[in-house]
Amino acid sequence: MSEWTEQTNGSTSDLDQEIGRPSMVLDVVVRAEFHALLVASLWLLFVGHNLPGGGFVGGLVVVAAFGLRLAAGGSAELLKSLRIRSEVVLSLGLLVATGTALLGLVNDGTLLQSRELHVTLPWLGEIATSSAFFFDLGVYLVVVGSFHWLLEVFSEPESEGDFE
Amino acid sequence: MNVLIILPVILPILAAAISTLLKASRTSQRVLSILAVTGSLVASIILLFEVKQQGPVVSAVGGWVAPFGIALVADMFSALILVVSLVTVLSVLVFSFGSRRNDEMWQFHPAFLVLTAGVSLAFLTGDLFNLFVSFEVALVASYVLITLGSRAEQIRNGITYVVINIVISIFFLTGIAFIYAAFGTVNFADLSLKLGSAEESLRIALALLFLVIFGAKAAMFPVFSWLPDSYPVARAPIVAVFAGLLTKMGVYSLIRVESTVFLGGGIGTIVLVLAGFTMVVGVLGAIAQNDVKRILSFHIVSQIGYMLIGLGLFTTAGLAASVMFIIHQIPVKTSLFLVSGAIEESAGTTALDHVGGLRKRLPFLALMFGLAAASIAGLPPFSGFIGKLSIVEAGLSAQSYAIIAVSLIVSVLTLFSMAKIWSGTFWGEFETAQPGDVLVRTGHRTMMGATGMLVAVTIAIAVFAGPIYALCEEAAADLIDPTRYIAAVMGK
Amino acid sequence: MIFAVVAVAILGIGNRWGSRVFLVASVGPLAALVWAVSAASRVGNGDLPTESWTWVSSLGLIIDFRADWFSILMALLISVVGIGVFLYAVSYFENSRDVARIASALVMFAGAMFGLVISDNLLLLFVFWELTSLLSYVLIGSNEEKPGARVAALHALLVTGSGGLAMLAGFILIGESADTYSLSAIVHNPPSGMVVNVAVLLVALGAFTKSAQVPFHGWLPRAMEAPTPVSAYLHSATMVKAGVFLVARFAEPFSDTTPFGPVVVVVGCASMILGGWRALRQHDLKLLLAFGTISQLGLMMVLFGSGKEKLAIAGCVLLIAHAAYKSSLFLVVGIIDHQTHTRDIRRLGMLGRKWPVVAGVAVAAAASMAGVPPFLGFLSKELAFYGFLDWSEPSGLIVLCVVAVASAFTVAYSARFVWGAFFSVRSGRAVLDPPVSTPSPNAWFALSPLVLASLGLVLGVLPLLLESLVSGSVKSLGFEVPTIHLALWGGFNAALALSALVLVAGAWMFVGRRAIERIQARFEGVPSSVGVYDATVRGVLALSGRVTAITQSGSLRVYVAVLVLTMVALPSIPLAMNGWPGSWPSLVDSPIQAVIGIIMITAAAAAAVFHRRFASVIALSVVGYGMAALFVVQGAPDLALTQVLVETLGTVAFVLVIRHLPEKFVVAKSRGNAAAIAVSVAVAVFVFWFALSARTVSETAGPEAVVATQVESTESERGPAVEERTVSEEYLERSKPEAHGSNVVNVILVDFRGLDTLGEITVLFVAAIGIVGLIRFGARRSKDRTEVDQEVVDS
Amino acid sequence: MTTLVALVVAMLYGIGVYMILQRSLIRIVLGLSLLSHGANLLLLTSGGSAGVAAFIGRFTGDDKVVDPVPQAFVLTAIVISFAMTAFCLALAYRSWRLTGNDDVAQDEEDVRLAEMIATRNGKP
Repeated sequence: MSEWTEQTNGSTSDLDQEIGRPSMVLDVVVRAEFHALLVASLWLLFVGHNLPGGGFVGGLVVVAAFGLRLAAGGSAELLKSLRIRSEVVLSLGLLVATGTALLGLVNDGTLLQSRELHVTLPWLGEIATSSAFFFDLGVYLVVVGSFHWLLEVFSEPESEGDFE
Repeated sequence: MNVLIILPVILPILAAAISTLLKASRTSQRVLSILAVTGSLVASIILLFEVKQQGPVVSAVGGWVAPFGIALVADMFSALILVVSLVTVLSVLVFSFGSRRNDEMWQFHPAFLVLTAGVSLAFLTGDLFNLFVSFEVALVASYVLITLGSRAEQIRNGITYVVINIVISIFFLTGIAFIYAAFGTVNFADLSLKLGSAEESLRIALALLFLVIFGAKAAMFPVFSWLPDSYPVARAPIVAVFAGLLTKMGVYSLIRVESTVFLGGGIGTIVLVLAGFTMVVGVLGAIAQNDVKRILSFHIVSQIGYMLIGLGLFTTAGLAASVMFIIHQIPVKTSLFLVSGAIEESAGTTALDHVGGLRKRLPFLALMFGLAAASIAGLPPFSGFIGKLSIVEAGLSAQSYAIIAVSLIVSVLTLFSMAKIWSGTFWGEFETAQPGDVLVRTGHRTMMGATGMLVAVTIAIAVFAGPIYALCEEAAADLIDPTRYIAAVMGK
Repeated sequence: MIFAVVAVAILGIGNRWGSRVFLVASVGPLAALVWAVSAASRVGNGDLPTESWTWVSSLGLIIDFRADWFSILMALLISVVGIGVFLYAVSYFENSRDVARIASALVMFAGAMFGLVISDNLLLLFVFWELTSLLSYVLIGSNEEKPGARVAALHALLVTGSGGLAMLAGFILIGESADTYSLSAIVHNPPSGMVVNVAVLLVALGAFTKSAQVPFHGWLPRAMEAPTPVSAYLHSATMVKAGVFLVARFAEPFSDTTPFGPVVVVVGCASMILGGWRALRQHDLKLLLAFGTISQLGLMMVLFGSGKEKLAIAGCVLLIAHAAYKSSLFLVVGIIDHQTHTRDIRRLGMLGRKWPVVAGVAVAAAASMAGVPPFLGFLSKELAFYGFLDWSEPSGLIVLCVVAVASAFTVAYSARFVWGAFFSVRSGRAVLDPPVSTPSPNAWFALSPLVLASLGLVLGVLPLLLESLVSGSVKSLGFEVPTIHLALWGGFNAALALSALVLVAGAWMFVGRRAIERIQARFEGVPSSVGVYDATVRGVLALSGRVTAITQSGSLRVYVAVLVLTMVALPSIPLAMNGWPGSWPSLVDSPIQAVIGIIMITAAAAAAVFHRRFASVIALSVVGYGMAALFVVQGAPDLALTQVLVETLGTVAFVLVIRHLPEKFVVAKSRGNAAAIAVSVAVAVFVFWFALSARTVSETAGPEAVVATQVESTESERGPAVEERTVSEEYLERSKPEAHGSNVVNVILVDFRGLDTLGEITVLFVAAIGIVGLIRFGARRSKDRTEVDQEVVDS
Repeated sequence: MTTLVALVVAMLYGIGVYMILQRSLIRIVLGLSLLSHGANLLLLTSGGSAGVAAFIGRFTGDDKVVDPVPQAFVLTAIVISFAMTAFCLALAYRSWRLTGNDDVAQDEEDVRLAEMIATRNGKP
């Protein structure tokens, strides 16, 4: 993880030069790493209840992946990295989280009541977790949506002057 | 029926999420906001009745009983303030529909709803860290709202507002760290039990630290200067809801923490001294200003002083008076800001030098202002009089003559500055900041209706002051002696 | 109740009916009259009508109405003068716009005044008291486009308002001592003590401001900016008598045991003299009457405040007489003003020939005021002298002399009024300005003053009519009174002689008015009440400016410094008492912690001193990664992971923003830098100190005694070693079986304390919305604005 | 908590406050970040000193398990303070777009009033 961090840090330092001038080699490497990071983040999300990880960390890893795309290909590349509009992801995340909370309410009258769940995942096998997982999923989506959106607007080229 | 207690928090958040998805359609956003706030209001009213019947209502979130989980608690104090706040929020929302469309960028609705949720959570939570979170929820929404539109003065004074509040929040966190280090818990009821055996000096030190933290949020002397600089730059509906709710959130938390947790804490004299300075400096600031919004902003500060008196006295009558005063202030202050908003929209400015003679053109608005101003100046038979009367009675029976003398002098000065607004805006030669007559736009009736509704609420508070004050006394009794509260929360 | 209905009805009718709304308005006082008469008959039968509703019972605020003779007397004044004024107003406001507002305010005023005199609860009385002040503000300012009217309205409001608040404090103190707010109960069984002494003085203060007594009298002459019917009603006949009413109620129970009586008498004497003296030199007819009112109110204060029954009898008669003559005089001035558009006696004169009826009314009323027989005014003065002669103490003699001198003044200014307005030939001819036009008033216009003035004559001749009312009133004020016989002719006695002397002296003063004017000119420099008020207002404004300039510097740095210092200073007081923490924790957990800590401090310091933005940001990120490292050492892998990621993203965000900004910071001015350093050091010391203290206390509070060596172990064994399970231990135990997760931190986040997390993602959600708005939508703002403005034009 | 950690926390607070007392908004934001770091560290160590991470099954009864509650608090606080930092940066950006620098200006109305008072006092 720390290796990756240095990379991002290094690339942002000369971001001004990088934006709008994507390098071919970097592009390929980044795309490969991007998908690896996505998988890693999902793994973190799923095991979070039992091992280090969870919605926050998982979401942040995806965002780090976005950061890589941004560093490699500028804001155009960043926009391509998420197919759905970021505010939609963001709102859905909040909806999932509050929805989970409300479901508990409907079930037995208490907010955020959790129950045990067993989820079978394609590569990772069966994982024992709880309904709080969905809450964590909401967190994950909010983190992904909001940070992606922020990167989007912070990296936008300036629009022309409105000095007052 | 613990479901009710969570609705005022969860409904607005849910609506905020959907509202963002619906950002293309202003109408559906509006409908959604109204539905969410009305739903919360209905829930809170039912909650109030339940509290009235069976004492503090507690909901252990997730089924984890306190101090293990977060407890949401509605006692009389929180239920009363919640109801009044949500009524106010609803009228401001309606007002905003009539306000200039520029205010209603799509971000307005989600942010406004989140603000509502944050404020509701602050009133309902029984957990110190959760209180911090609720403050952040409300504050970040307020940061968004105060800078909505990105005008130059909004950004400049928004920076002041944001930075000061972040600093306060960080100290809030610091306070929580100290508390947790000393007692290993953040639940109000649990803390209340544990603080009893704590060392006196540490307890007072913590009580004072939280006095400054919440006092700064509430704009108490000497940490108030940020408020009159930052509030006036926001648009009318926004500053109206800030004025009504945000500082009261600080006062609420102050009273809640200092009484339920610190049990009075032995800081009464300091609170009274600060209350006196807050009243005086606030009202002098108001007199020095020449703009309706700024005058009103300074009055927020001044009135905070009144609310602190009851806490300083720390008697049942005193706390009941404070609760009564808060209940009266929320709608009155908000309606005054709504009036100032309507003035701004109709006459182009709220600077006293540039408007005048509006009474003849906008008689209804003048009447609304007159009623609300008389109320805030504490003139009978309006709600402010009941609030003031209860404070004066409580103070005199506790033989705190000095603070009451100060409060009465400040009351005259308040009258003076309200008369100044009246005389400068509604009397005199007709004048506006724009060419021609006052601008009566399509949304005018909506704005007037919302203002009227809120003023009607303040009058209702005056008319039904008897039963309402009885509820305040009940709230105060639970604040002075939190046994019932603790028993309800700890499940004993 | 009726008043409120009528007031609303009038607002509903609005201006369509023009000044005829006053006919509707007079229903209000008419109802009051009917009530007063019926109540009088019940009271006559020994029955005290009372009514009661609770409002806020635990505050003692109860709507208690109670009628006794004295309230009936006041109610009669309010209703009779009210009807007269309302009928008169129909003509007076003939050509004015916007009368409905004035009419409804006047009706509400009548209602408030009526409520005031019949309320039996001190707090309720205060409610009506302040209502009359508020309505007086509205009415004085009804000529809102004149700056003078606005200033006058504010002056009246502030003075009577402040007095009212003092009175409220007094009421509450009395109420607390007596344990009731019921007026009749308090009067019946007055409390005493030091607190009550202060309280009654506060009440007296309220009465003085309301009744325009020295030194608060300045507002009354100013209030003459109001339309004349308003002056006639509020500022002569009714509202200003509220103070007298209150003094009358309080005099008997409190005059013996408290300083109430003497203070009232002294202030009343001063007002009598000053009012009369100032009235002698006024050229404006209304001002002349206003100063006269101050003087007369002073006399009433003395009569009632003395707490002597005979003087109280005189006071009751004077109340009635004054209401009749003063209101009719005001109405006459109104007629003059309305027809000639001036009230200056230097420009008036000889009106008597043109308007004989009006002149007759004026003469009759003025004669009553001057105390000429056979008018009611004479009777009241006679009764007063009679009472004073009975006052055996030497102070009574002094008061008598003062009253006599003041009465002489009254005679003089009454003469001056009549002469100046109606008969002066010289001023009537010496017209500097174009001559005033003098159309004759119609009969309807003159009717009310005529009736009111003739009341003074009729009652003066037949005082029998008043006997039961006056004796009942005096009785209800608490005096033991045998039956009174009121008669105009009391035989040749000292009182009559005094009356005659006063008349002669007054006439002499009138004749010698030039000489008096010369004397008065010498007193020009003496500060007036108005001057004092204006200076006070200026002082408050200047003070507020100065204070605000200090507190409101507008500088964020100052605000932060004040905030932080307050945060540090207040809790330091108790901390200092406790002293520096006795035991210190171990220095470090592990050597690596020390290394990280030193790196972090260095990087933080570097971030502060670097001038290049970029370098500062990088230094900051070093601190952030140091945090993550410390988290690892502490045993918090989740936190460390999050911290690393957040720090990285934060740095990215920083860099993305500062790429737009200049490379270096603007070099800060050295001024204020030392202060900043001092503040920072204070904060650092405070946090260090508090952190250690909080921690120490947690240990001493534990069950085991603290020995320096055990500190570490107690701390680390939070949990198993302590008998009572702590909260965090419970988390460890319940996490797996109940919440089905073994990462306790995560379980806390999403389950045990899920609500915190919900709040947190909401923060993230809104912050994102706001940031996007700030960065993206600011640019489009100017376009939006144009669109909106376009819409406005379209609609 | 150890003395060293307390010292680091105190330094972070001190330097943070110093930076907030500067004119440049970027410096203020940096100061706020330092202050948040200080608060987070303080909060984390309020639960006691270092120990084994709180994973069920990863520690035995003899191990000193670190208090997980403050960790949860700090996690929440980190995210919130990030949101605040980002918001301030956006403000700095907008401020720069509007005024051409990132200095925090004084409130105009306050300055006007203060000047008015100063001139009034200067005259006599």
